[in-house]
Amino acid sequence: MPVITYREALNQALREEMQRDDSVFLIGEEVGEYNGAYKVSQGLLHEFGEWRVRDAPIAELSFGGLGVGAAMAGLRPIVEFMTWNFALLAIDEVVNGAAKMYSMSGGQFNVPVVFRGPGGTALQLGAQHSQSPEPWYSYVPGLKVVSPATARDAKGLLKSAIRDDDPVVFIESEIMYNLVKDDVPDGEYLTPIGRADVKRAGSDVTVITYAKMLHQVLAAAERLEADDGISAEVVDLRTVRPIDVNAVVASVRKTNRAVVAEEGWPACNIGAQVVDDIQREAFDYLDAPVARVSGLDAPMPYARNLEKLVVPDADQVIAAVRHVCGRRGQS
Amino acid sequence: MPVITYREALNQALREEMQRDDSVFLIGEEVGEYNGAYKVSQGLLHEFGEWRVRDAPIAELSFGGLGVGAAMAGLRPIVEFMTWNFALLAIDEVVNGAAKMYSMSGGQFNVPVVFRGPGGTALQLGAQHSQSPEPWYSYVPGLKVVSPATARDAKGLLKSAIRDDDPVVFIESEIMYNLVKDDVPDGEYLTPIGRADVKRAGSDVTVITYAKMLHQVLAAAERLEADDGISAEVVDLRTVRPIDVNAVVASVRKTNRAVVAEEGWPACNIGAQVVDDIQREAFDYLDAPVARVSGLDAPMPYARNLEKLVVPDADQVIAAVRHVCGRRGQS
Amino acid sequence: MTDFLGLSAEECTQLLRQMMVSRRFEEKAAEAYQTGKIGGFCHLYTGQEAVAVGSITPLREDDYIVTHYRDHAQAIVRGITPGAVMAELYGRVDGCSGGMGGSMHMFDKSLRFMGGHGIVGSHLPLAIGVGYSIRYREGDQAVLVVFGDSVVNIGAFHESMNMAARWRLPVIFLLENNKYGMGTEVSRVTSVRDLTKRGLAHDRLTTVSVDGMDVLAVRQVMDEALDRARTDKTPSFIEARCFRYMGHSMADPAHGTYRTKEEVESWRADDPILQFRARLVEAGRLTDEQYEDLDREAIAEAEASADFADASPVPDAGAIYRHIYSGPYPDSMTRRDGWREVV
Amino acid sequence: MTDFLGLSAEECTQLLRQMMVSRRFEEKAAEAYQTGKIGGFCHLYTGQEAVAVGSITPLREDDYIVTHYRDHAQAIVRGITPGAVMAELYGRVDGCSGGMGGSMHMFDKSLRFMGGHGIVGSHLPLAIGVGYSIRYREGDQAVLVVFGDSVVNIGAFHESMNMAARWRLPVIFLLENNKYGMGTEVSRVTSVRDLTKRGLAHDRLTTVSVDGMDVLAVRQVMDEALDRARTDKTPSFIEARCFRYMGHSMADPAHGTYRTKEEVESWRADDPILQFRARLVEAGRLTDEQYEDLDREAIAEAEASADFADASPVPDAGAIYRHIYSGPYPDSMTRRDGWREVV
Ligand SMILES: Cc1ncc(C[n+]2csc(CCOP(=O)(O)OP(=O)(O)O)c2C)c(N)n1
Ligand SMILES: Cc1ncc(C[n+]2csc(CCOP(=O)(O)OP(=O)(O)O)c2C)c(N)n1
Ligand SMILES: [Mg+2]
Ligand SMILES: [Mg+2]
Repeated sequence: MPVITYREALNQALREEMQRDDSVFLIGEEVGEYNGAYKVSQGLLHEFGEWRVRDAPIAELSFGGLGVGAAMAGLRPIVEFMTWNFALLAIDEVVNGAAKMYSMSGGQFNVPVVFRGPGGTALQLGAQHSQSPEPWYSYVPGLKVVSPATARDAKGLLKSAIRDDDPVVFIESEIMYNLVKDDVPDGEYLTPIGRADVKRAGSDVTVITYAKMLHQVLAAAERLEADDGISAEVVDLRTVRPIDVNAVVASVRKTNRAVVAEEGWPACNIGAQVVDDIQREAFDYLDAPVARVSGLDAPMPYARNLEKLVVPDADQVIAAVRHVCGRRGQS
Repeated sequence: MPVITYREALNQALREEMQRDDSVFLIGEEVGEYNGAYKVSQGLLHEFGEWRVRDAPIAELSFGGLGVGAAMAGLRPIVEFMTWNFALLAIDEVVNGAAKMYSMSGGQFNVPVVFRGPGGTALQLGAQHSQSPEPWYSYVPGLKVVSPATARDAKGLLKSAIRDDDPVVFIESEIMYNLVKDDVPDGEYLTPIGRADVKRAGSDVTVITYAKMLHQVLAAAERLEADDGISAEVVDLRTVRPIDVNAVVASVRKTNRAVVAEEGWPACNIGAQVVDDIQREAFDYLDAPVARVSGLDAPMPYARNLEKLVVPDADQVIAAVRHVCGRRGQS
Repeated sequence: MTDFLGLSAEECTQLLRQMMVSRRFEEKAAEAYQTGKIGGFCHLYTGQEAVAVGSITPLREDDYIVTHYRDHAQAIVRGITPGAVMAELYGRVDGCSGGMGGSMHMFDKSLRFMGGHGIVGSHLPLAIGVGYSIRYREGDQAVLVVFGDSVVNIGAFHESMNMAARWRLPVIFLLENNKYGMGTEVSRVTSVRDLTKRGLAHDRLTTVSVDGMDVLAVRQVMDEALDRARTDKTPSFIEARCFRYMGHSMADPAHGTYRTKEEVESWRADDPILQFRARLVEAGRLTDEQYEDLDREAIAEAEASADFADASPVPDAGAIYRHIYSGPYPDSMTRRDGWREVV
Repeated sequence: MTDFLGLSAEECTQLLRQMMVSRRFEEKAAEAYQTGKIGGFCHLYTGQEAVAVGSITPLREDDYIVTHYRDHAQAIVRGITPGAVMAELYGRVDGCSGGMGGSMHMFDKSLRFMGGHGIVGSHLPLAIGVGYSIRYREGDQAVLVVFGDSVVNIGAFHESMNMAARWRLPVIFLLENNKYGMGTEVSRVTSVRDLTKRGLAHDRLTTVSVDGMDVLAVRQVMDEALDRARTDKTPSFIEARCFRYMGHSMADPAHGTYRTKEEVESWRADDPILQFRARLVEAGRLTDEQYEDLDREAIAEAEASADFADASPVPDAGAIYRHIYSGPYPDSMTRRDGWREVV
């Protein structure tokens, strides 16, 4: 299997789906002539022309809404937000528009649109450019929220998102575009939305995570095995709405201990929801409270030394796992 | 003590604070000549004139941002959103502007702005006009999020919000404006932001809630006492960011059982965070998993019979309490 | 316009009839609201009928409409039956949105009636999306997007017009300038007296103002706009000067707070229905008896719509989750609040 | 403008000097970026110096500035020391935002320099808020708000101008039209060729276009705009036609992808510093030696700023929570992720 980058995986998914279905088009800032601010759409304008790869003005609200309207008219738009930070300007069209249209119209207008772009922190981009948007969208019925951590999942999930008949919020990562590289099957494949994936099997504790944080968690798991002899099972959610509760619960029922790790702020986030799901469905299996690792509850500072403290890494995962494994079982 | 409505309590708070401090002003749609879409600002234009009570064009993003800019320049703006549904258009100014300015400027520009208006469901307003915005804002460091349930708290908290040196998201309710009436102390008082209030003492189970749902919870508590002999302690959060974790945990450590009830959608919401806080800080005290009551995971249907099913009420609180009280203790 | 834009007497009667049906429908809706059959917000169109009829009747079947929450008349003129509109207001399964939308959210996919939207200005981006899809497929349809005067101050208006003009999207921006956005007279919050000046911010956008009380005048500018949309693919911005007779919604009085009784009455003197009736009578195209017959029919249609609505069942509980996702609803989600049976 | 707007030779030299300091500062910043001293995004101002110097020098001390992320030169011209700006870029405590903001978020409250904002268009609403506060207190200050060409297509631009014009807010909207928003030539996404036409959408707004490579021309239109702001309380919209020599940010090449080397060079031929230098020399107001001295000083200042930044410590961990809320940070929040010690 060829090893490709996360960026290249997304680019392949876009290209393949645009070749397969001529109702698929891409709109966003710099997606065409510039080949994408982060080059995810490299070569697509050249291949598909300007109506299918459209450079938009800086007007997130309205080109976001354009995607919803075009989807109502039967196309399959992919709206690229240069980053999800700017998508806050468009959230009304996502939440009050895309997410509600199908229900509000009594089942007449489903909205097969994909909103995509990088989220989370990159490197010293400061407060306005470093935030994880997942919880905002995961709260909202009508949306699906996907955030893959590997090139393989990125490709398979983006293809699924494009074929999905409902609005999908698809959150990538500036950092992963280049740094994440892994095996991607030859030829066509789809990865199902709504399914978690056990990225590492283990027996002592379940660590639930997604997106960029997966790589910190996997590193932590290796160190825990080596240093502490703790065997951590790593569940990559991949989709954060709907959460694959069954997969999470099955793992926790086996290991009896859990840690949830994510990059975003700590309150009302994905981890809080996972904790709720676990304690509701696996309460009697838990030997310790579920621990959470997250970014600190702070706007992102610019200074590199502070940013390093705010963004969670393998060290905190290790501390949290040690903590939950340090407790004696209750039963 | 005079009994007044929730609306009147807010009106008093606005008037008193505007009289006390001439840097306080109100801006929003219909707040002046029309005396407020829901008459919360009744009489204020007449008393304070147009620079202090400003009718805005329909441009939530920019009059929301105007509030932030005016606060940076030393005023104390109160931005009224006719409803929080429309505030999604302005969320960028709230999140990327108000919430981050103080930190991003290294402590130079704090932003004493209040964003206020009704949230949640009213009666058959349909999908785009019936949603609970609390989780979106509660995720965000830099904000405080307040949502009072009684006239007394509404007045005392709004006054505190106006005097607060940081941005406060203040969420009221169309339904409560008229229907909620209670004793309000004569003369001036402030209710602290960030403190929960035990609205009913009890010993068997803690029900944590806030805003309109409090009244359903109190009704449920009465019925549970009468029908089941279950004594429910009701904790009204009042502030949902920061959550008064100490008060919640203290109550749960006493009752050993907990239910969290709120009106909004079920995922990544306030209740999920409360569950996380409880299980982290009172795990060994819990005799049963924490149960949650919420609105259903659906855009709000217009049809009255369906709306009634989607919005949670006392019946579900009762079912949830019976469920958590039905379990034998573990310890 | 003494030649009635080349329309036959029959066609003119149809225009009149549509205005009359809309009027009687709204009267019936007001009544049903008072008796509690209709809930929520309910924004009536009374007084503005010439705008809906003049702008929607010249559309082809394959053209599109996207509109705001004041949408009953537009739905009916487009061809949704009054019964289906009333049933929607009643929250019943035979409503054009299955009872899920309500007053502000009328939809009919088969008629390319793309809603009924409740967030001011938010449907203009949807409309350019539809316009984009037309150019994408190299069609010659047009999109009519209808909105009120308050929209000229919101960002989406500016952003959407920019894209429509830049990419030559066949979108007709129809501003129903009824002078007020809720209780706010438009000039109190707007930096231009003449709203058409907003069109000057864009090249390739044709802007025109028209008497919105005159159904033929509206129709004429629409014909021209449709021609530009189909041929040049350029957008148009039409201001129709009109007036709503009733309050903003059922909660708002017709006059007394932000506008005077005299102002309402002065507009009523130009009533679009009476005005057009007089013109048709004068031209010998309509008799008083015919008018009375039409009115009886319109009343009967409104009554029948209410009867139809009344007879229609409320949606079953399963409707709550039925159309949130195209696939099955993930059960892990519904397990999160399992205290009531709806699935 | 042979009379140099009545400015003395000394004052003219100051203008030149400020442009030169800005230029040398950006060169130093680019170098420090290459060596990894500066992180994140870094948007240089090289080529646009006449705009910052022409627009900011005529401000009074009690006027306000709100700007976008391309803000180094504006900060320096306003009076933030190059050292404090460079220390901010280095993420150090002596940075003008304490190292918390970075390149895009320069602030100085004492100089009424209200940031440095990173979301395109989002600072225009802030600026009208500041303008509102001035009218509120019946002051005669003005607000200068600076933004790029991409902003003419975003909603906040339209909404903010509407309110500024409607309420007569003393706001000067300064558009730095450097022809490109990132890799997009403005006309590719804009429905008007002449961006000043956007001003036609508002009454009571004075719109003017100026050569942004000519510091005196910019200063002159600013003087007029300031006069209107102070006297009539009316807003102005100024388009300064200019060019950035460098890529959009450090990641973007100066030319080759979306613009040609020739285009960059043709603008460099009009360089604001060389142009003004030549004029001063021609008028006998400056000698070549003086210019060389100024340049040596500018280089020295840039070097010193880097030394200053280098010597400044990084913020302590406590800075993370120190200025999120004015009061103490609620400990219930920090308990939620207690795996590292920062409080
Ligand atoms: C973004 C947004 N802000 C506020 C509202 C509340 N609101 C509903 S209708 C309306 C006035 C609209 O007036 P106009 O556009 O002139 O239309 P008309 O009602 O006159 O037909 C307002 C402010 C809303 N629905 N959406
Ligand atoms: C709302 C928003 N969308 C997109 C971006 C990404 N972005 C940063 S700068 C920029 C281009 C801005 O160009 P212009 O306004 O012309 O200013 P210039 O960089 O030329 O000074 C873009 C698209 C952003 N910061 N904010
Ligand atoms: Mg109106
Ligand atoms: Mg530019």
